Amino acid sequence: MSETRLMKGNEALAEAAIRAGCKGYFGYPITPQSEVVEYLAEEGRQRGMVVMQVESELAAINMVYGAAGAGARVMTSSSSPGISLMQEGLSYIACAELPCLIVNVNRGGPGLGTIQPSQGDYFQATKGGGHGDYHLIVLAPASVQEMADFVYDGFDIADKYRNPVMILADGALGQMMEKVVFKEYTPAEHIPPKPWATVGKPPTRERNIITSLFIQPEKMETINIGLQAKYQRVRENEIRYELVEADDAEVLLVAYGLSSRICKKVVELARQQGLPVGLLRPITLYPYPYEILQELSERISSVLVVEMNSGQMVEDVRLGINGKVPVGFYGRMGGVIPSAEEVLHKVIEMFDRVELKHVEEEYHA
Amino acid sequence: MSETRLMKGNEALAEAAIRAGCKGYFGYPITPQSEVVEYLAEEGRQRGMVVMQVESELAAINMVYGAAGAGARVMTSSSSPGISLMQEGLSYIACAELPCLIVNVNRGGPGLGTIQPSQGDYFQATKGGGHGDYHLIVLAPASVQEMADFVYDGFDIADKYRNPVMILADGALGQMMEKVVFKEYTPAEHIPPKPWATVGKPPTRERNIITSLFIQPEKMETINIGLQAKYQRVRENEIRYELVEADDAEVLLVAYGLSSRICKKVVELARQQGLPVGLLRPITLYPYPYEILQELSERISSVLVVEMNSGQMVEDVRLGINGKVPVGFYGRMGGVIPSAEEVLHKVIEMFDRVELKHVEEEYHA
Amino acid sequence: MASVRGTVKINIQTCKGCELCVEACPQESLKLSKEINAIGYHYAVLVQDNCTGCVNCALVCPDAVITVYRSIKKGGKRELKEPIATITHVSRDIKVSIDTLSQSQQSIGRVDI
Amino acid sequence: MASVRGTVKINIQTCKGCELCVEACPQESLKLSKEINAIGYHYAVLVQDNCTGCVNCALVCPDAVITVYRSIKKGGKRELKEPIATITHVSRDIKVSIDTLSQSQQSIGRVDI
Amino acid sequence: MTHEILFAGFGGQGVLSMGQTLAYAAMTEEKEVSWMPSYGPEMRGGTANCIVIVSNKPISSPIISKFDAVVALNQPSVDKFEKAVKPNGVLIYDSGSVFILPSRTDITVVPVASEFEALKLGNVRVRNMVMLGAFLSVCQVVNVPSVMKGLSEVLPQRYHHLLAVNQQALERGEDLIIEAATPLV
Amino acid sequence: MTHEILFAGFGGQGVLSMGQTLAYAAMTEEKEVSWMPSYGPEMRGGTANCIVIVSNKPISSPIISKFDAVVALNQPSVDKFEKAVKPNGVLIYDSGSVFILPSRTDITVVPVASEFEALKLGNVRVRNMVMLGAFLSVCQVVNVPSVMKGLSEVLPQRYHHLLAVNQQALERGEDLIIEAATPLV
Amino acid sequence: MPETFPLDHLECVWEKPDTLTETRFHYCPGCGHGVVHKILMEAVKELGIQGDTIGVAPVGCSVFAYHYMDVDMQEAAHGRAAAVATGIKRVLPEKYVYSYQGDGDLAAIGTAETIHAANRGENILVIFINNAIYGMTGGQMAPTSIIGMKTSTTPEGREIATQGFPFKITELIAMLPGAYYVTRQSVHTPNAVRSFKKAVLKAFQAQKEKRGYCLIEVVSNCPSGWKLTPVDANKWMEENMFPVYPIGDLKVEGKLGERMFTQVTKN
Amino acid sequence: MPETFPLDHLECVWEKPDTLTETRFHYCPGCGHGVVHKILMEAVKELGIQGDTIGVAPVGCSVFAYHYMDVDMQEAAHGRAAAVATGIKRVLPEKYVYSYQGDGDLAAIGTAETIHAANRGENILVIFINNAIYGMTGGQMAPTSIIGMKTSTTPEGREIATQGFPFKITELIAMLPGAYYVTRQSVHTPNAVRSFKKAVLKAFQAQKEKRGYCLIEVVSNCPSGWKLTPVDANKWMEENMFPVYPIGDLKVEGKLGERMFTQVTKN
Ligand SMILES: Cc1ncc(C[n+]2csc(CCOP(=O)(O)OP(=O)(O)O)c2C)c(N)n1
Ligand SMILES: Cc1ncc(C[n+]2csc(CCOP(=O)(O)OP(=O)(O)O)c2C)c(N)n1
Ligand code: SF4
Ligand code: SF4
Ligand code: SF4
Ligand code: SF4
Ligand code: SF4
Ligand code: SF4
Ligand SMILES: [Mg+2]
Ligand SMILES: [Mg+2]
Repeated sequence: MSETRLMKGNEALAEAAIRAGCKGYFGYPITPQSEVVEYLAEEGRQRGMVVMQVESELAAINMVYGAAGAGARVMTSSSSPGISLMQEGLSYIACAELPCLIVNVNRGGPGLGTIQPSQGDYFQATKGGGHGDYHLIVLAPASVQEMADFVYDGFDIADKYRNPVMILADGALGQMMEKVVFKEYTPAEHIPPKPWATVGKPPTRERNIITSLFIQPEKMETINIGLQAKYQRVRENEIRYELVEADDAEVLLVAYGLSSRICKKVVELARQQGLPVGLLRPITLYPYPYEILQELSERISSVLVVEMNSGQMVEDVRLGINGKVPVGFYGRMGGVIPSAEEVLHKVIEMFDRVELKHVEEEYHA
Repeated sequence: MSETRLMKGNEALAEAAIRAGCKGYFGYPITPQSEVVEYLAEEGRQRGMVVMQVESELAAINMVYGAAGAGARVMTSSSSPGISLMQEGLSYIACAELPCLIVNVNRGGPGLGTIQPSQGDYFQATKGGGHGDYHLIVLAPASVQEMADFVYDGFDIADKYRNPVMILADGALGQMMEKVVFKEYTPAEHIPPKPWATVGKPPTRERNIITSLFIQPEKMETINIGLQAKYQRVRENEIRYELVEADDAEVLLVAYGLSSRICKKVVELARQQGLPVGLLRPITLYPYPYEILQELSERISSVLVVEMNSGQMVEDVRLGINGKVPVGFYGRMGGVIPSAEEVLHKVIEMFDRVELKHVEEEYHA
Repeated sequence: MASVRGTVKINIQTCKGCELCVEACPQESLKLSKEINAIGYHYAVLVQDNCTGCVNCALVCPDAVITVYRSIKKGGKRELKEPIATITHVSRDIKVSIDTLSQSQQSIGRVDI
Repeated sequence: MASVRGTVKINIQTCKGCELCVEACPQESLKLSKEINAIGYHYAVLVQDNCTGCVNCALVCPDAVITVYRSIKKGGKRELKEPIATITHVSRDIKVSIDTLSQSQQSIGRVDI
Repeated sequence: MTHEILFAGFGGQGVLSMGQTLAYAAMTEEKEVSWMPSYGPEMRGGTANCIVIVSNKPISSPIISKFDAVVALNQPSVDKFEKAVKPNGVLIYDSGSVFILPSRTDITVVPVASEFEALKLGNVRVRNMVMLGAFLSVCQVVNVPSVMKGLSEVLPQRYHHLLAVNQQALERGEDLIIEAATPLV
Repeated sequence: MTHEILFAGFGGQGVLSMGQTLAYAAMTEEKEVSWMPSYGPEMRGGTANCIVIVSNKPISSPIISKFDAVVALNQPSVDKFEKAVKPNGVLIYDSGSVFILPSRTDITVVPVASEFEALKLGNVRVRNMVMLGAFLSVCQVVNVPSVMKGLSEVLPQRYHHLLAVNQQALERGEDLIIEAATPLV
Repeated sequence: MPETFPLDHLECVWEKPDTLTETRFHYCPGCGHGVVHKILMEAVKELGIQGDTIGVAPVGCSVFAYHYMDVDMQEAAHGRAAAVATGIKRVLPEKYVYSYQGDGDLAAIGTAETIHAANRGENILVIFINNAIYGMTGGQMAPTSIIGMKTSTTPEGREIATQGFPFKITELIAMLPGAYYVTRQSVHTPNAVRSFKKAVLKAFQAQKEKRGYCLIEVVSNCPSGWKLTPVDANKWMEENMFPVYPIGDLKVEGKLGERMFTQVTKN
Repeated sequence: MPETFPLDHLECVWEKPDTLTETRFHYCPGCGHGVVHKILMEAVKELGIQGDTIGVAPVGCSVFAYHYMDVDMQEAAHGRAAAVATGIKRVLPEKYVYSYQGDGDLAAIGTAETIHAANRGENILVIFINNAIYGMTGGQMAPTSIIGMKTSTTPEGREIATQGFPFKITELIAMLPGAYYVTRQSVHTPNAVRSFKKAVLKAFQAQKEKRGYCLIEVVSNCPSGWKLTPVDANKWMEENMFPVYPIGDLKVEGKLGERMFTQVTKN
């Protein structure tokens, strides 16, 4: 089945969902990800999926809850404002430990904002935009190929930990076309049995209950301890990142998703100029690769975080670096994409400074 | 008008809202804050307020948007799941720069959870549970008196910066009774003119528009730069915290809200045993008092953060301390309140350790 | 004794004394006890042996604590048996005042969420 | 020339050539131009001088680009004037093919949000 | 001086308002005070309790786990909170509802027939005031006149005709302790 | 070798599919490729553009601001993107729509009467293919047969009867450059 | 006590169905939720569909329905039960799926999900307990509270001018073509209970036949919220709620009943 | 061109009202949004209430309504216009407040806010543009899309079995006692436009008299979404949409009209 195709990120993601054995999609149109529901409305339905365009994102996420609780591989997708509407539902899903896939094709906010690509929802995705102590597992693709690949991985991880997984992309990754190869994947080999699912109780077992309500605080704390233990396992096993020319780097760029693509270009350009610049690209945003940052902080002399927001992941980088070397930030907001040249400029500045002690945060003005 | 009364935190907050000239309340019942709408339904209505129990939190926050945009001092209140439902609306309000007051009487999550007090919504409140780069200004009361006082302050700050302010309390602060003195406060002296409000356009001015939509990324970035500049002003002017016996402290406790009350007790108990323990109580959670932490980090030998969650504010403390001294964490989750004794135990352990280098995070098991 | 065609068994430990069965019984066979049970309620008891096994009380009982029996009909005809209803725990006056009742109600009930 | 009781002024720079006014005009006074305007549309023009000033075209025009005039009625009676409608920019055939039209439509329109 | 007290019993026995009354009384005497109810899951057999702290300096934590005095109106409360009394503290309980008696010897244990006495006063609902009277007689946290002031705050206007019987109950509670104390002399 | 190209024009002129066709063609030739559209605010007079990168090694950023070649179908695109052409790069534009001519001298500027030629071919819609043909003739990024393969991917099945005229347009575009080049010799 | 009955002479004509668990209801004395639970589960038992039924509990007093109903169940977020039920039903179309919701849950915060599920003709059963109040959170006004009704958020009684009208969502739903069977019942008398049970059986039958959306509203009491004894509460309900929420079928087999015409005429 | 008209002989009988700004509409050629904007603002001008009117724009193609309508305006989140309008109206009860919403905004994501505003009898005017499609996001199915209609999410045409029925929310709202005036209009012919304008005037008059909630549905076109020329779109609309969404008053002065009975009977 593996074949190369040229597709938009949104379409590749949708195609991968069908191939990953996704049984149900529930969503509501929103730019720049409407291609997901449109592709599935045609292809998915023809290939046996339940594909519903429903009355709102609120309804969609709660249908995901119901269908995931009934043991099906299911997903939804949206973009920033729509994801905000799902926050209550996500907190419920996380607490009830239901595996499912949520896709956020991030656009520029806050508010109605713009439809251009952004990374302004990093905090919401990684720290928990909903209430209470929970975590999504967050995968950040940086290519159309990964838009597809992370669907399989996302579903598998979701099932492994019974936890919602979010693919945090952005408008550009959704809209751009690249080559994509769909790998061999037999859903039946990957989807584990779900004895906890509510599929109708046979006389041979107790009834199954999907709930997030534990009225006694002691019980609720036990539930939370269980969740935290799970997150600990996730932190131990699922951290992923990519290093580019980091071995001899003096200045380390840290960026994910689209901005990591731009930073790769920056590394190329800088190396052409003989500047030892490297890149750390976190692939999982939760769990975050703090350790590698700690490790690298022994070797590098400074860090520049590049984001398409006002500085969100930079906090995680600072937590990882823990004061060892200065951490600078360069960001563009509201749907503007930083160019490799402007980042390079910033990097050169860093090399130029005699004292690299403290690089201030800076917003493009 | 100043008089001493014994009241529940929720009631004191509601009474203060009336006195602060709050013109409209829009809310939906939820434990443990329903007393707010109940008190206002009786007292507020009698004293001329618009008090609406509406169909949902979603409707409520958007009514707040409309009414705030029309120039009125308005508020809503809810508890964790209800606040999650407001995330889209909050992002809109923040971007449209509408002053208003949001009260979260935090309960144990995630999901439906429990109704017991919690601080599990710290991230949501301070990092932005909604999409995009925005910030609420977050005040954390620790007494019934502050539940009242922060209403005036909250409204004033909201008006000053045209920014939504959140009071982040917890179930215990909402339910407990303490003495409260209502200060002299003449709303007319505090509420600034709002020439930007949509109150009907006289021929003498251009029409006013309340919006968060700026379709061109360059324009949207300009809006964001404006917001960030405002947040910078907020960080410069509005940081508040309280220090308790911090001068000679070796171990510094950091806690806010109810857990800071418990930590005050811990300081008392520790001092009785001759242990030099102090407390930093952040009052504004956004903007966060990083500087004082940096300052203190020169003097103290370690920090213990105490929260009623799995460790959220501890990240901000680490960012403030920036690796200078070890930062430990003690938390209880899901509505369980840590006792002074168990925290003290933890503190004693810290003194006992010869090496204070690294205190690991620990959840009560 | 009158012809008994039915009887009820009431789980007096879980009865909440709501009195709805008392209201529903066409035979006035049921009353509330003077005593309270472990969960604080004056429970329902059978106070007459005229129960017809009509099931009304069981249908309206919100706590499903009433089981209803009828004489076994053999050959298409009900076989009438000796009375079998037992009036337990009822010594004096049976009806309790609403005042006390509503007080005891407070000890169980809705969960706030 | 027939008695002219009205006329229209069309802002041809902002007309989007939707043709709804053409449809709405009972007098068949309007047609689309062969030429396109700066925003890419074949705009509406008055092609006959029989306009009655009935306002129909203006009412249905989605872009509010039509202004309608009528002869001033003096002393309760309409004073009929010389024709004043000018047919501009129309050289050949006036009707354009839908194919071209729908293409040009793509250059303006909805905003995605 | 700080007094840390817990009132506990079934919902409907008036434990929350007993605590509130004390809190109001203390406030009247210009003391610092906090009242913290257990709120929520009333389903669990309907137990309720509240913590009252009275002090002449600002109160740190309103939530504590050791108490100078525990006032318990039912068996589960005695079972649960006996161990929460500080050494040399006081445990007062309703003798009519408690059969498994407290066993600690390092605290003062005071049984009070509050329900019985309230019934004698013609209204079982004032049992909490009998209890409160007894408590005050043992612990002297506030004066009875302050309590009466507090009561008129706690009681909704429509119940103010009940103030008299409540006062009687309070005084009866105080007296009970004196009576009980007498034979010990 | 990496080719970084921008196609720009009005919405409806087929700029996005021109880029897509090239991308498909490159893929057919087993090159690395990315196609990044400007999406969204079509209201702004309806300008549209897309960036196509073709390379024989993995492509880092799909979003770049300097191009080896810019293909512009209208005046605003020339105005906006002339400065985005790298030194020694190429700017190809539709001569029928552009009146204010590009002024840079450090780049190769190629006017192509694509609309005119397309009209001659009987279908104004193939103007993008004329342009693409001309572009390929100048820049040799891929071969025309690959482009035809690409086209059959891009065009929905129901338009496959138009493949022939598209091929003609492509070839016409290529020829135009040769013709144009001749007098220069 | 069991010993006192010589049970061998008798046949049991009603007992608690074993589709209810042993757990004691947490509901207040006399609360209609218990009766509805009991009958619903009796129907499930009679139809033999316990193993094929999935229930959805709301947020409201019946939030713990899954403690009592011995079928697979999901607890939905406040107002989202219809969406959750839809999610389940769409991936398990052969199972019986029902939601159980209060008036706050269904007719306030859940309005959109409720109406759209009905409009789509989702093949589910919705049990709607209308007690005209928010029982769980302590007696606040519900969208269905009647005019003049005192609640903790309408201390002076609900008034039309500011709080609007009692919301008759059941009438609206009956209007939707996706709704197949819509009825309003009560459970305060033995006959009412019998009628309610028939309605449940009918609705499950319809679901089996894939007829579409079924809604059973139960006009119910809330003795605690209304501050009345259970007996008085039922009386108050008959006198005050039934005129606003008349009992009976609104739509049967996809056809609107007489009642709906009267409704429309009265309006 | 101005010079070509000897204007002094003529009186102007229709011109663009100055309550519209100079900004050119961004709508596609032939789109009904423009007509509705124009007439709405004409009414505001005629009533002389420009200085007392506050509008609420939705998320949908008309998201930029505030670029064109020269009154104070707020841009609401998708579906929340009725809530935003309520917030405004409650604190400024003497002002005229209207919301302007598409079918996705009003009848999908905004269902609950819409219905509850109507049920409360909020004294506002809601203009509801029903073009049976999501114009703004590129032509996906709307709740009001008709059976068989092809959209980008119903490539085979909307089918009842999985996507449900066209949602006639206007009929539902007419049923609510809080709704005072509910009408369905169109703007595709001169007479339709005249009738629509009367409806707007009537609704503002009702708001002045504090009569409660008014809803004007406009069955409208979306040439781009439907992939038809404007002229053909209007034809398609008459032929296919009017049978499902018949034009006319549903409720006038708080009384349901004939039409509603027919609706109910047909159902
Ligand atoms: C998002 C959210 N908002 C509010 C609540 C609080 N809440 C719990 S139940 C309830 C209303 C219950 O009323 P109803 O649905 O009528 O059920 P009843 O208790 O009357 O049976 C509310 C408002 C919540 N849990 N979640
Ligand atoms: C929360 C949220 N969900 C989805 C969207 C994307 N969105 C914008 S407009 C729209 C639908 C527009 O359709 P309609 O209301 O019918 O208006 P029309 O464009 O047809 O006039 C959608 C789904 C959004 N902006 N916000
Ligand atoms: S079965 Fe009938 S007669 Fe017997 S007790 Fe019950 S209601 Fe009365
Ligand atoms: S109806 Fe049931 S719970 Fe109520 S009194 Fe009778 S037996 Fe007890
Ligand atoms: S209706 Fe208006 S926009 Fe359309 S063609 Fe006529 S003048 Fe032009
Ligand atoms: S005013 Fe009437 S007659 Fe004149 S052009 Fe317009 S529609 Fe035709
Ligand atoms: S509060 Fe009302 S609805 Fe809830 S259990 Fe009690 S009586 Fe029933
Ligand atoms: S997409 Fe449709 S509704 Fe939107 S402007 Fe174009 S024609 Fe109008
Ligand atoms: Mg209810
Ligand atoms: Mg629409």
